Amino acid sequence: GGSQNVSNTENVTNDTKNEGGKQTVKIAYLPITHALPLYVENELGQENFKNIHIELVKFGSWPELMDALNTGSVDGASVLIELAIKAKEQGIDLKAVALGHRDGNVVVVSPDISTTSDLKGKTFAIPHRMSTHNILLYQMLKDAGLSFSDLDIVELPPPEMPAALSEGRISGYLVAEPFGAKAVAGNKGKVLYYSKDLWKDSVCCGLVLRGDFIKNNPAAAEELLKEYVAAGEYIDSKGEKVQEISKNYMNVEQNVLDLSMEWISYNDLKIYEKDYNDLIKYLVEMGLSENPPSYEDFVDNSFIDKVVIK
Amino acid sequence: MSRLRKLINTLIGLVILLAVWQGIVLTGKYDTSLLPPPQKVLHGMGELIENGTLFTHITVSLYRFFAGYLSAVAAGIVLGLIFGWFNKLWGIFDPIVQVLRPISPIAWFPFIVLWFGIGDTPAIVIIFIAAFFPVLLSTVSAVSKVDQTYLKVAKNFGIKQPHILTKIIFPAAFPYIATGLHLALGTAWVFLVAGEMVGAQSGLGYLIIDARNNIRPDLVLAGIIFIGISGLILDRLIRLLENWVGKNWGIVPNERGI
Amino acid sequence: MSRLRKLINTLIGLVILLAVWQGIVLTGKYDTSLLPPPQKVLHGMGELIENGTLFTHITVSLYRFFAGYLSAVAAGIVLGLIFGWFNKLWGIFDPIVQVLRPISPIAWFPFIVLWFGIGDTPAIVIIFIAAFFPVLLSTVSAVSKVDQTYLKVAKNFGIKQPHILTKIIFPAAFPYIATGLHLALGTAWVFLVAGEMVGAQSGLGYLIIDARNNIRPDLVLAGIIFIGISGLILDRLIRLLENWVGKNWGIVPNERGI
Amino acid sequence: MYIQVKNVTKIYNQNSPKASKALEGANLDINCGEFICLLGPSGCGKTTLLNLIAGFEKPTEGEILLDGKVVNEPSIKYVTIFQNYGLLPWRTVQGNVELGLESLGYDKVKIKEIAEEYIELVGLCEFKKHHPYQLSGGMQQRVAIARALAVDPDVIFMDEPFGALDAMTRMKMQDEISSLWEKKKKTILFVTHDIDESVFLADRIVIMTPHPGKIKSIIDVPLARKRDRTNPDFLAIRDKVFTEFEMKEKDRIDYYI
Amino acid sequence: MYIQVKNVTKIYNQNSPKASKALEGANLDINCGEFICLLGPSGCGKTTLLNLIAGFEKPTEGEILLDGKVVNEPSIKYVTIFQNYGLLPWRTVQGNVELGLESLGYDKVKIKEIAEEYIELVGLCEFKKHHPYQLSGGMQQRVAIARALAVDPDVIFMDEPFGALDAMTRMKMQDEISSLWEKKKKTILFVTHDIDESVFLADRIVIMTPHPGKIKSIIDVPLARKRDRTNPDFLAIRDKVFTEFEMKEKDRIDYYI
Ligand SMILES: Nc1ncnc2c1ncn2[C@@H]1O[C@H](COP(=O)(O)OP(=O)(O)OP(=O)(O)O)[C@@H](O)[C@H]1O
Ligand SMILES: Nc1ncnc2c1ncn2[C@@H]1O[C@H](COP(=O)(O)OP(=O)(O)OP(=O)(O)O)[C@@H](O)[C@H]1O
Ligand SMILES: [Mg+2]
Ligand SMILES: [Mg+2]
Repeated sequence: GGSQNVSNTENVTNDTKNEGGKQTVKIAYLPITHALPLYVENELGQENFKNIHIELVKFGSWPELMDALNTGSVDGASVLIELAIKAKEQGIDLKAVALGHRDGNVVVVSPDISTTSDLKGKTFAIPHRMSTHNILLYQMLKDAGLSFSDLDIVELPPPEMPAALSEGRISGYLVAEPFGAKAVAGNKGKVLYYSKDLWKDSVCCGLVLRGDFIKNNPAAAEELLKEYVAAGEYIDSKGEKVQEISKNYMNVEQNVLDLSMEWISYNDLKIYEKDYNDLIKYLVEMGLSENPPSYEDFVDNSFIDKVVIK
Repeated sequence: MSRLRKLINTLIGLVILLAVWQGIVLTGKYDTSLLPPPQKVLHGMGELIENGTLFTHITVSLYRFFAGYLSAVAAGIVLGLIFGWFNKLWGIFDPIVQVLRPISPIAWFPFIVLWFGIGDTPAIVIIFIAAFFPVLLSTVSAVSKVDQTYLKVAKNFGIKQPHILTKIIFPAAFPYIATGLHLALGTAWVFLVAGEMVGAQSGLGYLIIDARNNIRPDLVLAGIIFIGISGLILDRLIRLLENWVGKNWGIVPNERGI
Repeated sequence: MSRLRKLINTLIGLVILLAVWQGIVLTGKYDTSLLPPPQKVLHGMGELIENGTLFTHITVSLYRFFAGYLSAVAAGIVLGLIFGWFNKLWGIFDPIVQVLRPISPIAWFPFIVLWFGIGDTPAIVIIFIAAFFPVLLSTVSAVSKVDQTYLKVAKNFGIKQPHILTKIIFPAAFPYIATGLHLALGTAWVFLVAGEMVGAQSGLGYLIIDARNNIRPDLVLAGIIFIGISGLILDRLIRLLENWVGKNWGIVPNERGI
Repeated sequence: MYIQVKNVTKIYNQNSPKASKALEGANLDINCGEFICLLGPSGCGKTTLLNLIAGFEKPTEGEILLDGKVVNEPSIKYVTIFQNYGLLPWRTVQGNVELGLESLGYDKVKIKEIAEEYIELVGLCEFKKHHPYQLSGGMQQRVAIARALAVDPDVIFMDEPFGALDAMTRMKMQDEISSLWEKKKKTILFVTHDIDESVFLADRIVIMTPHPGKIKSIIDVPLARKRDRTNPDFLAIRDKVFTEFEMKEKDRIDYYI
Repeated sequence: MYIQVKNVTKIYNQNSPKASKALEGANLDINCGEFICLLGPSGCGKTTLLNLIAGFEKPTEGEILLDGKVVNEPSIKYVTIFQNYGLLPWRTVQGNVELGLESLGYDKVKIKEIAEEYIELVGLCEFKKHHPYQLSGGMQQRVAIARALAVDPDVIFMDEPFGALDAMTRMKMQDEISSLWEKKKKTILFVTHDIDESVFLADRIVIMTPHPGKIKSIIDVPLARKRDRTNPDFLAIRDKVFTEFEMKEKDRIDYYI
């Protein structure tokens, strides 16, 4: 299982080093379904690389992952796009080159909740404010004519959410997978909304690379993207090894995994301007960002365009 | 004179710290959006003070801290007195405590949420855990170190339980317990940040985590400074308690400063 | 006899712990997928031992721990001796240390990653930070508590620096320093989990965090148990050191057990 | 006989490899109101004998009777003053003197009254609100004496009470305890290893020797009170005690200094 | 005169509110090879005077000459034996005795040789690998003496060296130091508050009184060695010292016990 994965390449440094003449590209991730293309790429795409070798660096939570990305300890990451936007806004040179997935977030609520308005006055958890989950929640409340002040919103580490729901500490949550599926599969919660119902083509996790990496290694970035996109397509085509790979990276029960895979898709991982601008609009409207980077500044489609058009 | 000296020393220390910090920033080796210069942090601190959130954060944190710390003190002392007195019982619980003690409160997160939910309680529980073991262990060892003469005196003068515990053991052990309280205070305060990671929406620890999420290293540093200063003040306060104990218990005030 | 007694006590303690745990599970109040029963955790432990990953986790963690702890010990003792001897210098650095000390290593994460990257180094640095302050402070206070008589003897017998430091101050202060080392060991071990949060791909702390992210409370508990037991063993080892010091330094072995 | 020590042997940690015989075959009879000094070098079992009579320890062999009853446990009727006074440092002088009275069931006013009476007796009125550490060794000793006397015991046991005082202060305290004894006529068992002190204080001196602890001989001190340390009769008895020790100890003492 | 104390006054913490006059106008001349005892109750400035002569403190007024030179700092030629022996607990007996020799620049073999010679002198051969805590008080004291003698000093200062020993051991040690002195003929300054001890040891007894510390008088002890504590001449001088104290101290002593 993933938790038993012991990497022997422990010394991760700022410099991209060479392994067997290939350039090592370090990509940070959290063990969630949203980073599945990375796992598949790492397992299946590795042999197709000519000049690079990717090394995945697992993190326990977003803040540490962002610390590593911001300081250049890794070359890129599959990360909540909002966090990358925020970092960019603060002056850190990052570029989003692809999505992590499409859709796949669900609003999980306890069995006694059947509509949004039932959540009034209840406690509801999101991973933190700078997330698509917060925006989805915002939209959901707006649809029901409610606002944040009608709920008690808490920011909670995702792994604690299923337990919190199960114990009735919260009445619902909205978070990356497979934490939503965990509660649903265990019959502790049910799906109130799918993200696509709330915000079509929502942008959630993205593959983000450091600007200096792209500038200095455009060819590497292109190779990376090529296999990344291929991995996404492989997953969506229900490739036979997907099950096994995902079990290796996320040590969760089979039924949980199956469920979360039902909600998510990985084809067409390009970040479109409209979707990005929707996101920006939300961020500004919700006061989460004052001066978000423009599409041109932040999104770099040059690689994905090359590899997809091929 | 000595007060003035101390103030001057503190100021010199502060200046050195700021100079080193500014120096590192000036080398230009690190992006200022990752390592902000002092004035930016000062500005951030000002911001927090002005909009009044700092006050809320500090009061909330202090509330949680004292709730956790004081209940740990109460539980630790009571259990410590019992275990210290009933040696055999301690023989059984000692191994349990010794195995539980070295475990980071962070590791307990999943179970803390399971049992205590989110918000104030887990923060209080984590601070409780951090403070409980030092208090318990120092109380047990304090009781075991109580001068046998006092017990003999008590026996001689016909003092019976529970008075032996209240009139003799507890006061005799208290100076050592107070050292344990001091130690526990420091340890517990360090875990404030960890405690406020589980669903807290305010507090100094939350402030830091939130600043991290918003990639605002200036606010992280501001939070660090506030935590450091508050910790220092708490430390001085408990040192006053210790000195008071020393004075009223007939011991030379200890200068260990641990 | 006494060894046997201890073993029996430990076993009784273990049985009680398991009984309580099993009891809570049996109430059915908590889902077993959130609070696994002992046998499931035992199974998880077995799994880790069998596939050999446990051994790797432990060695990696111990390597990081000792790298951080031992360098903190070296730095803390050397600086402590210097600060303890040059009182004026300490007057200036004391406030800095007192403000830095109560800050959680977690709060330093953004800067630790900035300066030390990810992987082994930040873990070592965090353990270093956790161990450094107790060692430093206990050394400074140990030096300040060195019996003036020893210094007078040194002066009388014409002993000059650096021999006063090596022949008198250090050995005279060492028993207190050893207590500081014990304290620091416990504190530092607790921060192993925090240390292994920054990009580490192995280690006991990583094991716990990863199990938590994978919602595998059985493995979290297995990790907790391994950490607790390793911490206990480390504690016993340093206690041996302390007793050795006590014996060779002519002090009654201290039973504080803090 | 008021106190009877009948063929008492005490072995610590019996049935263990580190068993040690602290006292062997001790026989001693003490009259009511007598002032007895136990005199001997370190390790000769003085404290052990005292603890046995006071009830803190049980004899391994033999029997001890106090006022006709076998001694089983300490009692407030027989108060011990310990080597380091045994004052509670967290209580004031007044609080310390009140300690024994509290378990006698008096009401608060009475307790305060009695305590003050005894504090006055030892001349510490001014210091009754002080803590022990604020007092000199001699004053602390007087507090311990006041505390013991306050519960009006029949016997007072004192274990090297003046051991920590300097020689001058010590003499002063010897004067005081001597005149207190004359006033109150308690039975006193007093441990010391100072020959002059024993001659100055005792009605009878019990001379003990170590390895194992034994009562070697008992010397009468038929001197009138108040005694003069430079008086020839005093010196004659002092001489006698000296001889008693120097005779057999001389060649042995080398080994356990 | 070998040691000259000229009108020496010592005030601690001068120019501060807690200034205290520890010694006032002390005058004292000591011959080479003399055994001098400083005798007086606690706080009379004995330790202060000793520290001044040994160079650990500087006089506030007056001057101290040692062998014709003004004393400024301690020197290995004048060794002090401290109240609690000042042994380094982490060194063995041998290591402690070697301590002073190490800074005299001898080579290792020589150091070991000398140390062993002096350990033998005080009869501790068997214990040379022991640590101080494994020794009795008397044995520790002998280690301190061996350590002091090993560096072959001209003067030895001893501050209540036998204060922590029980009375019997104390007498034995007095015998020993007395015969060592006769053998080595060092100048010795010996602080004590035990009258018998000073009469037994000293060529001259310097009697001091407190509030503030002063030299009250100096008593010659023209007794032959080895002295007998029960000899009438001995007792006569003891008597004289007693009188010296009891005359003026009697009414005062109450206040500082
Ligand atoms: N609790 C104890 N356990 C074991 N041995 C003991 C105990 N108390 C005393 N002893 C031993 O018994 C012997 C007599 O001790 P005791 O304390 O009665 O002597 P003492 O005459 O009072 O000596 P001192 O003058 O040093 O107080 C000593 O050898 C001592 O080591
Ligand atoms: N370092 C010091 N600072 C301030 N006052 C001191 C110091 N050393 C001694 N004194 C004071 O000077 C006086 C004389 O002290 P000193 O130690 O010389 O007396 P002593 O005769 O050696 O007494 P004792 O028999 O108790 O050792 C005392 O009042 C003491 O409080
Ligand atoms: Mg005794
Ligand atoms: Mg003195």
